[in-house]
Amino acid sequence: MKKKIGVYVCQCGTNIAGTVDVAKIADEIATENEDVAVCRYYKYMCSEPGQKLIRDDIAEMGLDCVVEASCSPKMHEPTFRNAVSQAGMNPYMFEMVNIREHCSWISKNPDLATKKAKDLVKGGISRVAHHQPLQGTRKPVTPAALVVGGGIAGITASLKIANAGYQVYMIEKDEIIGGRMAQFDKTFPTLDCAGCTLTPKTSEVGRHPNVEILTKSEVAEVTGFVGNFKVKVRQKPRYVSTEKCTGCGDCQPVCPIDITSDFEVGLATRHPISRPFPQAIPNTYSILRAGSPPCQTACPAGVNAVGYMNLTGMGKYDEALAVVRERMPFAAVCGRICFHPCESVCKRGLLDDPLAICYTKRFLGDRELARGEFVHPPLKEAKPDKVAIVGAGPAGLSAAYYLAIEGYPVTVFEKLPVAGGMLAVGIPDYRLPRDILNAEIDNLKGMGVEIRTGVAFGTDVTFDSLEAEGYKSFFIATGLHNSMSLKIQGEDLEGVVGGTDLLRKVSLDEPAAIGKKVVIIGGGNVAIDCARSCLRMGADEVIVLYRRSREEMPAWDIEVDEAEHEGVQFMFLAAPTRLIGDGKLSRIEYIRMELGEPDDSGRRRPQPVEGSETVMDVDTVVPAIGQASDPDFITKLDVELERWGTIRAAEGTLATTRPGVFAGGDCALGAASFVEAVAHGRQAAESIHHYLAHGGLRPLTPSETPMDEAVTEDEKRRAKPIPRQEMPRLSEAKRKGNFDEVDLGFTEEMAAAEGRRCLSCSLCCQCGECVRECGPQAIDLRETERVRELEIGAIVVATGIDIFDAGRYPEYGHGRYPDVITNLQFERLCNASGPTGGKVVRPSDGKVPRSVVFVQCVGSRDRAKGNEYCSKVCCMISAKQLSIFKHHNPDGQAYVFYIDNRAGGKGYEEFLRRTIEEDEARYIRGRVARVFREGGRLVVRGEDSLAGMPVEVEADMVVLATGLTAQKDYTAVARALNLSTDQYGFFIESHPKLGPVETSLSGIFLAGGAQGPKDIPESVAQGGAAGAEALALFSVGEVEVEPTVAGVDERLCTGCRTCVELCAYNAVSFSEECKAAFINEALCQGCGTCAAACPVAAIHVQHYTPEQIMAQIEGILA
Amino acid sequence: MTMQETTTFEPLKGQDAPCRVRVVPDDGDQRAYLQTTGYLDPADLCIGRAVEELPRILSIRSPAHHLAAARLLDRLFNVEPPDIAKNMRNALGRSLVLCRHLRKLHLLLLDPNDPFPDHRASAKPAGRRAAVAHRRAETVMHALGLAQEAAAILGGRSDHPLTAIAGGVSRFLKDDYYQRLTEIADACLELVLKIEAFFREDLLNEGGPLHHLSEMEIDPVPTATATEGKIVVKDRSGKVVGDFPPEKTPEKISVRREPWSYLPFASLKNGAAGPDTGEKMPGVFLVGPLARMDNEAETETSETRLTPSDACRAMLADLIRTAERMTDLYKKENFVGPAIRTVPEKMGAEAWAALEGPAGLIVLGATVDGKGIVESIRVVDPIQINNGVRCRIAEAAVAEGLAQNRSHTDIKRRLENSLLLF
Amino acid sequence: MTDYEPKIIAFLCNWCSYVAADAAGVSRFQQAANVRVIRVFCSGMVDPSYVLKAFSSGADAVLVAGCHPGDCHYISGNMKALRRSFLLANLLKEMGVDEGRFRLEWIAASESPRYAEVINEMSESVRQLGPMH
Amino acid sequence: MKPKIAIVSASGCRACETTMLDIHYGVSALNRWAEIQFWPFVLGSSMADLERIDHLDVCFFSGAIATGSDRAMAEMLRKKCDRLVAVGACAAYGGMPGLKNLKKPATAEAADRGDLPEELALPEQENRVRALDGVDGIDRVDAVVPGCPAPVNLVWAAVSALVCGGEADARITYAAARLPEEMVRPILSGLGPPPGAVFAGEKAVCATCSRKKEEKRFKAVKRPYQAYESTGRCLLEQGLICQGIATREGCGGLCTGVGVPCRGCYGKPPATFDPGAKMVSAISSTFETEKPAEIQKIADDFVDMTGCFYRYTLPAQCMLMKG
Repeated sequence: MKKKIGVYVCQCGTNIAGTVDVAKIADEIATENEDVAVCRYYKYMCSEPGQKLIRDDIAEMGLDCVVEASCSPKMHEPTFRNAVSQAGMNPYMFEMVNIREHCSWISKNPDLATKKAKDLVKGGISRVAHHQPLQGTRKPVTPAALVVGGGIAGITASLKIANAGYQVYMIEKDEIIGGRMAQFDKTFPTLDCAGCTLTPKTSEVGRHPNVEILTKSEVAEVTGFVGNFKVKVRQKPRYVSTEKCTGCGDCQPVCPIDITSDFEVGLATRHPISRPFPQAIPNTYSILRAGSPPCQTACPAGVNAVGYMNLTGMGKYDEALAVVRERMPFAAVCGRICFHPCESVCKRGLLDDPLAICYTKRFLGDRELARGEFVHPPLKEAKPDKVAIVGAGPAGLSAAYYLAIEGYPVTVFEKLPVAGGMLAVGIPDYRLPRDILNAEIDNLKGMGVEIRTGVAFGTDVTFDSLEAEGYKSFFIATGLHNSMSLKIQGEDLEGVVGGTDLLRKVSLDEPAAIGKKVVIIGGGNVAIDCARSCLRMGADEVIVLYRRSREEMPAWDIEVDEAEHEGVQFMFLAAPTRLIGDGKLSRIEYIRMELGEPDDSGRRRPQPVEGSETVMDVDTVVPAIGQASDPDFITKLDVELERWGTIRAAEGTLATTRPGVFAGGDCALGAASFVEAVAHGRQAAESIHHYLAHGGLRPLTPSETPMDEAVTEDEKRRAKPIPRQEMPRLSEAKRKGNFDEVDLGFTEEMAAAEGRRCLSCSLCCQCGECVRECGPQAIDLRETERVRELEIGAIVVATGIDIFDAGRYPEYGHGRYPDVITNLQFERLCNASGPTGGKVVRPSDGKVPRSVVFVQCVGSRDRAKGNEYCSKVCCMISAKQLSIFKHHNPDGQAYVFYIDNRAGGKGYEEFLRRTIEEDEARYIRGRVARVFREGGRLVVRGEDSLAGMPVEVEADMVVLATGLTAQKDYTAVARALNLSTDQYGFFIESHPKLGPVETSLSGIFLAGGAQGPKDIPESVAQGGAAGAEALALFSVGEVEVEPTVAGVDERLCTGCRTCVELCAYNAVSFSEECKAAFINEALCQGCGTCAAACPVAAIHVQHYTPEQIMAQIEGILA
Repeated sequence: MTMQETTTFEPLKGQDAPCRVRVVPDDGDQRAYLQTTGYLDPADLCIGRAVEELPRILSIRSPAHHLAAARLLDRLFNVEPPDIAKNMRNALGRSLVLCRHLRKLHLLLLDPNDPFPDHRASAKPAGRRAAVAHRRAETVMHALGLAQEAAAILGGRSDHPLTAIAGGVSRFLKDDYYQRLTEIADACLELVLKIEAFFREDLLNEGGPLHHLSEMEIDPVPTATATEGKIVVKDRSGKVVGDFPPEKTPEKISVRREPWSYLPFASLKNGAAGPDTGEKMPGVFLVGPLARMDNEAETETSETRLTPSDACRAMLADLIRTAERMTDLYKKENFVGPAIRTVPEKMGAEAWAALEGPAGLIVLGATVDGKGIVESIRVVDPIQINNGVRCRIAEAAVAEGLAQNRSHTDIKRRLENSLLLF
Repeated sequence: MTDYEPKIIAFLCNWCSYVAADAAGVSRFQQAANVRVIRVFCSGMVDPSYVLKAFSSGADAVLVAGCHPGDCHYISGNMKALRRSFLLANLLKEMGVDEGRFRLEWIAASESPRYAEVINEMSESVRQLGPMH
Repeated sequence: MKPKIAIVSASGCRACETTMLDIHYGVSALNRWAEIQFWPFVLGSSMADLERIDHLDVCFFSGAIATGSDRAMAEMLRKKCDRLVAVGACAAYGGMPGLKNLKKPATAEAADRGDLPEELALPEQENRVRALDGVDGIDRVDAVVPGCPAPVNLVWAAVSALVCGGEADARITYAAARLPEEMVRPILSGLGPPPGAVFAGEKAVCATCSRKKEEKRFKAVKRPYQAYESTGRCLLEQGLICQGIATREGCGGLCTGVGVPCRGCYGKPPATFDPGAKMVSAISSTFETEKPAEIQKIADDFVDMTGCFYRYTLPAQCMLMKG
């Protein structure tokens, strides 16, 4: 049936009529197609009389649909849709054709433009004939706003919304709100103090009941649509609770770390725990931490090395030992035998040498042992449940220590006559003297831990017998004490002693028949210890046979070097094939090897060389190729085992398959290190405590995110010029024939020196000084990162601006000469709470500058540097700053190199005039070429384009008026909110004139510098406007959702499922019962991807159906 | 019917391609031209297509072309289909023979003025002769229905089959089909014997309505068949004079066009089948049931004359032979095996294949580019080959009709019936 | 050939290239008047059938413009357009449509100068190619 | 009074016409329902007979318009009969003869007449093969029975709907099961199908195809001569180019059931514009990769798309080559 169409062509003053012959189009259209009931043209269709034309025609002629040819639909489509709906026509029976931006404005050739405009109108007419009346759905609006950014724009928007009674969540990246303005001293043109205008606002926001401020947080993800956003916010920890902290500031002076302050723009340093200025909101302190430092991340036990090194540097040895003991109970033992992974990743190592973390820990442990004390955290109140620990090795003892602190009665059962496990029987005395070990073990006994040696678990006691005695939980820490067999002929001959057995015999002073010539098989630490022990037990010749080459040896380099110094010979690429002798070992046959392809562990697999067997006389052979668990003991435990015969223990909780039984250390890990065993002990203790207190397994808390490894400029500045301390050692001669300790240990001065070398790269080193100092106990260093989910109705993006990096103009010398500063740094100089307390002095020598040169447009209006726009505010900033400078020293002289003085605001020009007349500032029109030092003073060479000649000005201080740029992390915000940005990174507003605070996404608004460089009045105005937009949404209470979503025609859909995979919002699913695709309208965004892909065209997006678009194509090309 | 102006016999019933016979005065004499007015050139359809599509494209020329094209693909990819696939293809071929011959016989039996007598509905006595004729047409249609069902089971559908693909057949048969196929084979044999009987006794014999078919005759022509993939040529007397592989076809058989017919003529190059006898169209030869029949020489045919009734008898003999072979081929064990297809690895550049279809010898040759697109195709099939013989039959029928001064419609009927059989 | 004015249909995505087109108009960049714009919500909404419809209805060239990969308002709509463009180009080549007549371009909201340049360059190259049929 | 019908075949392979013969045998005597006035293939009726007939009720027309005589017959039949039915893909969409249009439209090769007497002249070859439906002399056919060849059951549905006025025996219910709702009701009530009705389903072949559909993720093209699973999973999902997703259903997935990919002989589904464009759109949207180089590699493996997507529908539905 024919549709009655009304066509209206707008002249838009001369914008369209200037090139497009609107009259000609109007009457040609009226004559050419018959279903056009009326075709008019008018000067301003979007004006009230224009819209009235349409409304009257609809009423009188009963038009079915209307085509409007004028400007872009993005501008006036809503206007005309309202006009037609007021006249009773469904708004979707309207089609808008853009003949201004796409026709009249882009062409100088009138008839081509007219032809194009007419084609587009014809396209619109044939499209509108296929339009269907549609009704949008109404969805409720969540009456809560999210303001991203706590600057002046964000604060204004938040106050507008909160004062209207709606909930506001303000998200701020820094520790305080206030944004850039907080750093200013005075504001132009009225010279009133920035602080005085800002702080009332920030405190009002601070204590406003409807506003919740989330500092140190950023938007992670936004889903949903206008009025129904779901926002995920990631909040970094402040470590100081905002309720308890009174802001007294006692904690600040005791903090040992000094870092450069971003708030002071590099002019001063601050402590990680600090508050930028007294009136800051939130008024409490907060701690800046870059994340888990590399050394702490690398340490299996997670010992806070940065903490205790800095404390040692300050001479606070007891506190340092307390920090160590949080994660490592046996400081003295660890300081001697740990393989110190922390030192290999220490950032100081990238500058000169890493810190001697391990040896310093030994000094702390030895100092306490020397005093005979044992300081440990107070034992908690005793608990009834008894815990049995099997094996008194490092894992068992560390579990005993931590359980004792928790207050559990602990009994440790040890098969051998001595406690200490591998520490006692695996590591010879010259590395770990027996008395140090026993002292540390006795400390445990002092805590009430009962250690029963000579009791074999499985034979003397079993699970059942101990359960009968009231033991509720068990920890298996039996380690790996058997040495792997060589599996070659003659291994059972007399004179063949296993590696671990030899060390055990030596430690327990049992007779170990060692011949004159000893051959050790293997390349690990056990082999090296056996070799050095045999030398000390009188062997003349000790040869270590290893089947790979030197690089692949698993033993630590320092150990191998020491062995070589002591005379141990090494035979690489050799492996034993036969041990010859009748009853008693006499000769060993070995074969040459060569390295082939790397195996899956990455080490090159050795292959024997045929026919290279050689025979050698030998008295004793010591196979030390790996440790294994005691087979009959492990199998009797009836817990599940891993492939290599170690006990299967769950990651993190260390629970075995038998409830209440936990396992850790070498017996679960396989041959591992002392520090890993201690770490397992602590984890087992936590699991047992949780198991006994609550039952079941403890939840694993995520560890702190590690910081990045690159060395920053700030860290380089903090590196004190102290070389690494050398560990004094016993001379080779004195080592012969005895087991005295080789390393002699650090003195107090050496440890303190090492402590002061630390860069404290994680900023706050969690040393705990501030915790001890804080009266109201407001500081909790255990706080972790949190993600919060918010239901939000409207979002205001007020992320503000950043300052152009003046270093990109090397010719101006910023960073090379200390007296060349940016205008933000000058602002800090004038600020009373700034680094110089408000006195304008030269950063280099603190003298009062007599002549100051301001250089304008640094990083603005400069296409070469990629910032072509004008930053609007720097001319006025320089004018204000030079007048402040004149107040401070009236006889000073200010020069300003400018291109065009931009003073567009209210009272701006008058203020500028005054600086020129009263403050006698000399304005020189021209760009500056170079700033250089000559004869002790800075010289600014530029040109005076009015005089047409170069000019040089001597200056005590140079201030660069750096331009405003978008925030460095704008891409993260853009991606999270799905907003588009221009090439500089400023967010794109929906229309430069009509919608400066709206974006193309309904429900998301912009305010302040995020939308482009502007001054404070404009930011405040935009903040208010954005607030009003949000309030409009909340007051209406519901929002109409566009009906342009996709729908499936069941009659045509064949169920071929092409569409199901395509939807990014998985709004499309295949329903089995009605054998057709199903689209969930709430999720569908109407992008039409599935409609285009549907092979039978069964899916249509309302208002963008194929029928309509085909008709439009036909209309245009007809 | 007078001699002077041209007469046209149009349209001719039951012909595959639309054709007509124009009789033109030729200085006192008459010349009859058999003109084919519409023709689908396979080159238009196949050039530019992917080569593996040939079996389904060429199947519109005749169902047998589907099997010939499948064999062409086997040669191109040089794969040997597994035995059960060969059996399934042969089984389909057998049923296609039945379908084609029974369709021709049914058209032969159609009563010119009442092709669809409806004995059940109309009350008036149809007369004994009409009733008998209808029952005979009924048996032929019954046999044709069964043959079509067999072709549908084996080939996907009876008219444009689908299942023969490169390297074998596209799928196994369902279980209950095997039993159905054996039933069809037995029923077909029984029906075909009955049909052959009443054709021989009632129709083709002395007083029979189709006796007129033996009146017109042409002199015998060489024949050609495809046996075991080679093309065997026999001279007029039926003696084998030579055989050549399909690749040699361009040297042995030439295809040329005449201005007065869209349908090209395929003829043996001179010397291929004995000395040139100087007829109007040299090298005419014959394929089809007649060509196949000689080597068995079951029925008595005078080797001096060639009449449509000989062709009809040859077709009936062919029917019986095929039906017998079907009974032993349509058994479950022939169609059950591990694989129905050997997957081709690499593709050649050119291939030729020959197949003995129901209507006679089909030779296909194709060249392919790197991506497997058909660059050129040569098709030599019964439609083109028998064109020459059919022209001669048409001339003989018109001449005999004029000689005996028969009416226009009478000549037209004989013409149609005789052309139908070649 | 001088008075031959090619007719080019351009499918512009509502969030990026249509905004760029408006901005190009607002900043008065001079563009050839051969391009007729059809606004679609995403370049993924452009069905190859529309491109064929345009060519068969008399268009001499078709341009589909969408957001840069990663910037799509609907997350991956432009990726679907990218996938279709290659196969559609092959189909059009087989049907005798010259290479330069169908183009897929990424034009961000801020790249209005690039939009004008693409329009002018495309109009010129299609003018060289001459009328479609 | 029995309706007068004509059954005619233009250029094509006559398989659709033999289907009519099979109907006669399979169903019941055709002339119980109708009076066959013009059927050259079986009755030998000539063009002169056609001129004599003044009015026909229904004409079943199969075969494409490739020569002058086809066009003349088609125009005359259109004038003389109330309902013109296009039977088979050739009449409906141009069928395989339409592939001839892919070559440059050769001017009608004038046969080298030489001394040929005028009356032996053959009918002119059309420069383009056209479908019956939409050839300029005939604006729109009244009904279409698609398929190559047109299946017996749908032809019988058309015959019983148009000729038997709904009293046909139970067979119609079998055919009706495949036809869309809107067509079956008027047929059963004797009114005959709505004008321009297509005797086939409305969905695509996938609706009735017996193969299992899991997820459409297109990794690489696989040619039918390569190895693929002949039973079970959907052929397109295995990489074969099967046009079942963009072809009207009615055949019940006959080809895919037999393990060979569909080639679209039932024409494009009702709501689409161009089958080739829809195949390109549907398959390429589900390409596995998003890297341009890899997409290009997959796209270049699609060979002879025009010959494959428009095999049976080039003259009627290939919008760019239709001319």
